[in-house]
Amino acid sequence: MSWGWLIFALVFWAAAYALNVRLANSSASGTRAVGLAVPIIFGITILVVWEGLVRGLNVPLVILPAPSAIYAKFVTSVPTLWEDFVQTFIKGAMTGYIIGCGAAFITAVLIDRSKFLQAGLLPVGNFIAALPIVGTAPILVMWFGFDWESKAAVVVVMVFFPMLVNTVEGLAATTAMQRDLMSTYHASYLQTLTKLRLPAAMPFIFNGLKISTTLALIGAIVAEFFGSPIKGMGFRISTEVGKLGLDMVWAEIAVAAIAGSAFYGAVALIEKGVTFWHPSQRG
Amino acid sequence: MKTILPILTVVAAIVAIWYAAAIPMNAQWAKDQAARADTTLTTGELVLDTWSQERPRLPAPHQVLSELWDSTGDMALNGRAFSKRSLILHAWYTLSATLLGFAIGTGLGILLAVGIVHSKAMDMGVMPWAIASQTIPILAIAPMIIVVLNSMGISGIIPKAIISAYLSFFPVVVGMVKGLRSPAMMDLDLMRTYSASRSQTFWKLRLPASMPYLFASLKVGIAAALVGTIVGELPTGAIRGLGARMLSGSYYGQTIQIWSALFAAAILAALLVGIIGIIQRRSLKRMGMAA
Amino acid sequence: QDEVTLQLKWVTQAQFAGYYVAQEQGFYEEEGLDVTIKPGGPDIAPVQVLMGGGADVMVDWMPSALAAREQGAPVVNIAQPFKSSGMMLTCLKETGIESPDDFAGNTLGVWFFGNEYPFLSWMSTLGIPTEGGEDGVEVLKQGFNVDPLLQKQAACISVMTYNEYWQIIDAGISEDDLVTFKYEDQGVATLEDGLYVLEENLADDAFKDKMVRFVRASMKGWKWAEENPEEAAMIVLDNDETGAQTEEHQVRMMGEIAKLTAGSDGALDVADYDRTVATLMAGGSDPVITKEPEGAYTLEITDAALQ
Amino acid sequence: MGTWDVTTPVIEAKDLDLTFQTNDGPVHALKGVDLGIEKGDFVSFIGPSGCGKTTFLRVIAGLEHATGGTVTVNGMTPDEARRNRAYGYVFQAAGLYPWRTIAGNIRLPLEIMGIPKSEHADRVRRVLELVDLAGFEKKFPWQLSGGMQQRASIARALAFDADILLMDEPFGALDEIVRDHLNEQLLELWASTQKTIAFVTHSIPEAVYLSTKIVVMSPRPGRITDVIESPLPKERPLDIRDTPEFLEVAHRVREGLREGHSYD
Amino acid sequence: MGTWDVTTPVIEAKDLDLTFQTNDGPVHALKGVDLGIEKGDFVSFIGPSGCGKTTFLRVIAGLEHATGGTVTVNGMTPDEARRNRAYGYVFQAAGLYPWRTIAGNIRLPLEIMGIPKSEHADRVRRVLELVDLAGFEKKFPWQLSGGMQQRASIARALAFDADILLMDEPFGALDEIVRDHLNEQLLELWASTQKTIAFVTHSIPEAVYLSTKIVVMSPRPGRITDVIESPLPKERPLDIRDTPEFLEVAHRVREGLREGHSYD
Ligand SMILES: Nc1ncnc2c1ncn2[C@@H]1O[C@H](COP(=O)(O)OP(=O)(O)OP(=O)(O)O)[C@@H](O)[C@H]1O
Ligand SMILES: Nc1ncnc2c1ncn2[C@@H]1O[C@H](COP(=O)(O)OP(=O)(O)OP(=O)(O)O)[C@@H](O)[C@H]1O
Ligand SMILES: Cc1ncc(C[n+]2csc(CCO)c2C)c(N)n1
Ligand SMILES: [Mg+2]
Ligand SMILES: [Mg+2]
Repeated sequence: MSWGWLIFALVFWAAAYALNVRLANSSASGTRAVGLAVPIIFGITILVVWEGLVRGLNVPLVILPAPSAIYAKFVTSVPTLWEDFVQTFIKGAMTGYIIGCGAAFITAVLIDRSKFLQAGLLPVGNFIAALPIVGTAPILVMWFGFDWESKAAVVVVMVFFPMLVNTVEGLAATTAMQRDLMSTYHASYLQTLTKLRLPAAMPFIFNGLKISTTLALIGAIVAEFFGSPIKGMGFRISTEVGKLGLDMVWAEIAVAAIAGSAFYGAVALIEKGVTFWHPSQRG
Repeated sequence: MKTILPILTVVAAIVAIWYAAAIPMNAQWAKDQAARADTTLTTGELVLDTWSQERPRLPAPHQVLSELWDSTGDMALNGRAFSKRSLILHAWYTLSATLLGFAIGTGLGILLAVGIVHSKAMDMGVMPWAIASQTIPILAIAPMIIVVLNSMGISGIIPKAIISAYLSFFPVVVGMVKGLRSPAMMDLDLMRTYSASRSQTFWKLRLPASMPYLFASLKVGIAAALVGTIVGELPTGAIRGLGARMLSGSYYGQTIQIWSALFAAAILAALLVGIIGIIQRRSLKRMGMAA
Repeated sequence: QDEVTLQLKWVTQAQFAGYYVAQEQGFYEEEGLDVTIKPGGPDIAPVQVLMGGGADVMVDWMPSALAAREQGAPVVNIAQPFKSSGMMLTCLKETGIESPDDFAGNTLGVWFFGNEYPFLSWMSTLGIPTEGGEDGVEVLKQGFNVDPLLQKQAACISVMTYNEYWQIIDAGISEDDLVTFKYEDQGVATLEDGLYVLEENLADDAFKDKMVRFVRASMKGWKWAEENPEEAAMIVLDNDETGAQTEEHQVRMMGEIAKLTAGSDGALDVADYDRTVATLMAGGSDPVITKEPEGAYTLEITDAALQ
Repeated sequence: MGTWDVTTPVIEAKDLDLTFQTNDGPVHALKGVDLGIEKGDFVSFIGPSGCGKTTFLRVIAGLEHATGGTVTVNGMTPDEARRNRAYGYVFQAAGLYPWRTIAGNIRLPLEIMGIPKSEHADRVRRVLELVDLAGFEKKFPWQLSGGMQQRASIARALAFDADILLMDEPFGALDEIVRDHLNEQLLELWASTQKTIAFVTHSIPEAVYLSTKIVVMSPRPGRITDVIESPLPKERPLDIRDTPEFLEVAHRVREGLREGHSYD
Repeated sequence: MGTWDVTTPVIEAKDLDLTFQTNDGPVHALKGVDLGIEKGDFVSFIGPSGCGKTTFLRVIAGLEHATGGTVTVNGMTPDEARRNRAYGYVFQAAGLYPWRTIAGNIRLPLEIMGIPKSEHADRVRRVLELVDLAGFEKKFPWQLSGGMQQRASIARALAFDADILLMDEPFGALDEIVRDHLNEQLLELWASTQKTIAFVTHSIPEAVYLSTKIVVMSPRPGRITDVIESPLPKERPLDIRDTPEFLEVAHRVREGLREGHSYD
């Protein structure tokens, strides 16, 4: 054990924490620069503390590599990481996300029209949501083959329910007066949908879309544990764990975290544009 | 009655589609087997065969149900409800870890949401990392979590519950942040005219206003917690719980066993979500929010 | 009583019958040991558990143990209850594959997670690239079961003599419909289930003594299991907490396992070791291990145990 | 109690009852309401808060369904009339959609009723000028004062030319001057288009100034206590409010109202 | 422009400016507003819709922050005053919490201000009687008519005894009779408690009847065009509204208002 590293990590953490609190409460806290700086400082803090702990406690590489080791691996493996990223994120996760969220949205709109279908399908939707990926993935791999199609199918199953629940809830989120107004115009079902219920549902729909971004990535990666071609983030992770290449494992995890956060951020940005009128965006 | 009929209709439709789908899904195998045995099948034989294979690609509903019954009700009737072969016992293992994980996860999620809504530093600093945390494939780090916890002497239900909490806290955070921010400007202004403290504004305005969001997130959260527990059952040696059953089913190619464990998990989840739905209806009614 | 924790490589099954028998028959207790057996699984790297302090001794295959050693995880083989390899590659006859020369252009299912080394060595010995293409083979990461063969997603898949092979048979494909290549027959067999500990622990005499007693009791268990396969299988079943294993399958597995443990008294045969190392290092441009391992095994424990 | 003549009325209520079921017992909002409104009538409803004015308007609009009696609009049920887009409705609260600008909110009924796109800009401009909100097209509702929001919602109801206007306290949040101005504008519009208008107000002078018929209601359960046919001419300059006829009608309305209250 | 004397005012605004930034350019809501309000004053604000009355009240309450000039309340900044719970505020819209019953909504400030539980029931009963809503304790807001909701929100502001009352068109949605009644009640309350009241209204008679001081505002950017000290005595029976003094003041207010409008 080397105390120097441990104490360094502790001091760094305390200092960064104090800095962040000052920044967030400062007059500049509304600015974009501070909005970026705070999470970055937070992240750097985590990395420094991590490095300090790993070095200070002499944690073996096969248990937890230090960020510096992960970074070194990262820069030397960019081509592999890119290939894996395309396979898992672009082909698997994105396809599944679009199909799954789209299907859930359409289902929500369809069953929204019929109380009967709603009463019948929502409980069944609960059912689908609870199908654990551990069970569905082997079946879907058996049905759709080893390549990314089965990963997309797993993602579809995973994102469907959160999206469905949120959309259904959102479509119900209008006030009586807003609906009455539409009645006085004798607006058709479709008009009420496009001009009132969908705009009013947007905050909820984006809730579902945001939750689904992270589910999609996890789903695509985990599904690869159950059979895959010899590329992909999940394949690499499970293979490298077996080889004790923990630095590569964490490099893949870093890619996942960066891609996932960027994906989430993009959806959140669109949300800001679409639901600018909602109190949660104004306040 | 009013709720049962639609569900029955939908279920009936699904069962019908399911039986129909089983035919093309399993036909190839039936034909191959016939070819290997040098016989040909009539259409009727083919259909019957696709519904009764031992290792079908898609087991027929009655196969799943009978396996489910054999490993639950039937065992219970024989007084073996809690034998190792009984799904009831495994469902119980999973349920207990799920409930603990859900409690930890929602507790943490609500706390985080409260912090994020009240502290700018947390909003800016924590939210991006909470998001990043969810993009880390849990199955990849679950073994490490378990190894680390193990070396700290923690084992049993706790590691599973932690993984389950890890998956369930996020939907709760996202939903609750939105919900706690949902009061209109005027509602907040009213609180400001009373010079209400932050905690008063929280308890009397933000929390009640967030109720619809809370329940929506709880429903997603409990389903996520269940999935988390089952995922967590793999790197703990996959010896107990529905996850272990799915895995061993998968390992030995027992499609029907996977499906029945899957169904057990889904039934469990439907029950849990249903319970939250009941609580939701009750409390929204008490709050005058049910229409 | 001294406590020992054993980390298995895979789930509870007759592959590990010797240890469960030693446990149930009281052989460990006789040696003054209190043994905890931890089942493994698809997501458990035994070396990691060992390094993390979660176990004292593990069951692992030599290729992955040696690879781990080169990665800086100093594990040492202290005993080798399995004499021969049970690994095979089995193909559907209808694909037209008759010998390894026909592999090119086909899709082969392979286990990863540290179990891919024997396959990779074999392919590089044959000079077949594993990146696909005309003269190469397309490699699939095979899941837990034999579905890829049944669903015809792969021409050949990896199987063990004692497990997956019989699942294919049980599924209704007869032995006549299959073409099977044993690694043993191809001259690329590597050592399977051995017992490994951390090198630093071997410096401790008390630990060494514990291991001596552990290996002695375990081998007694193995020999008992070889002689009483049916009872051994039942003991395994009793220890299976998932309740998913079947008697028929475990009894048959025990029978096949007995063939692999036969001929081992627990001591590592250095010739086998050398052959394994040679196979692993023969991997052309991308060998599994790059340099001759040193101190990767010790005969001290078995020497003491078998006195 | 209503006094009416023989021509078929545009809106006709016969022995109307409406009871709400609430968590602590039924609320009788309307009881035995009889009323006929002729084409081209301008009918004001006045009565204490909570007497059922809004409820009655909603029944006419087919937004609420009577638990007894009948209503017809143009000889149809309210629902059918609604389906024919027979009326424009101004709610008691503005109820603008927050995701649309003011102009967007006014365009909403035009889009729904399939009025040609080319006319939209023109109509929006015209009604915004009418309610004195020119220049606020691009603002969002929450950027407007309460009265401005109310005016925007009036503009929204005027943008499509319905034959019947149902207006629930449209000028409640406006000052006297704007109110006078809008009163004049509304009278002008009514006179030139022969619309039928049902108008809820709390202001006695406003009711008398605007109406051909004033309906006085009493509280729970809401009943019609008086229907006053206005003796005032169709041409009404603002200073008609100082004439003895005007003051007499106003007095009668006030007396009718007062009866409905327990105090004073 | 304001006329005031030397004693330190309870509320004092000096050269107040407020500009909103919106998606299409800045909106000048208040410009160069000077005003002093003495303890025990009853000040009415009247002015065209959108002229900045609500904004001014919000600045006093510390809900909005001036972009220029200063305001003090009891010698403190509005924020400090707010922290001392110096005032009760009635919003232009009722703003009841939908998950609380009417009684629950009225209890809300009592709970927050830590008023002993034992007093709650009593206070709720008293203020509900004051606004004539006895019997509606257990109803939820959406089960009440618009005017009833507005009255409930007045009751909520009266339930705790703040020294300053800021009321934004509290009686906008009420009929004349209830309005007269509540006007009397409010005057009585004011006389017996020496509260300071700032009151936004659109009704000229109401403003004149209630106030010791009437502030007339002109629209965008909101300015004070006239401050009228009422010559009426403190005792004000309802029929004071027919006296010449009353009519004269009303006339002056109407003239001031008219100036602020472009038309007529
Ligand atoms: N949040 C806001 N953002 C932008 N502009 C605003 C905002 N709030 C008010 N305004 C503008 O400020 C001006 C004054 O508004 P205010 O609500 O004070 O008017 P008011 O005198 O209370 O009118 P009314 O009698 O109709 O209630 C208006 O032109 C309005 O459009
Ligand atoms: N949805 C509802 N559920 C239960 N009661 C209701 C509902 N809507 C209205 N009421 C009750 O019906 C009665 C009449 O209400 P209505 O809104 O028609 O009054 P109003 O005459 O428009 O009053 P105001 O002038 O205050 O707007 C009231 O006592 C009210 O409490
Ligand atoms: C994902 C996965 N990885 C590896 C193996 C291989 N494996 C580990 S232990 C063992 C002995 C036989 O049961 C075998 C074959 C597998 N089956 N599934
Ligand atoms: Mg009303
Ligand atoms: Mg206002």
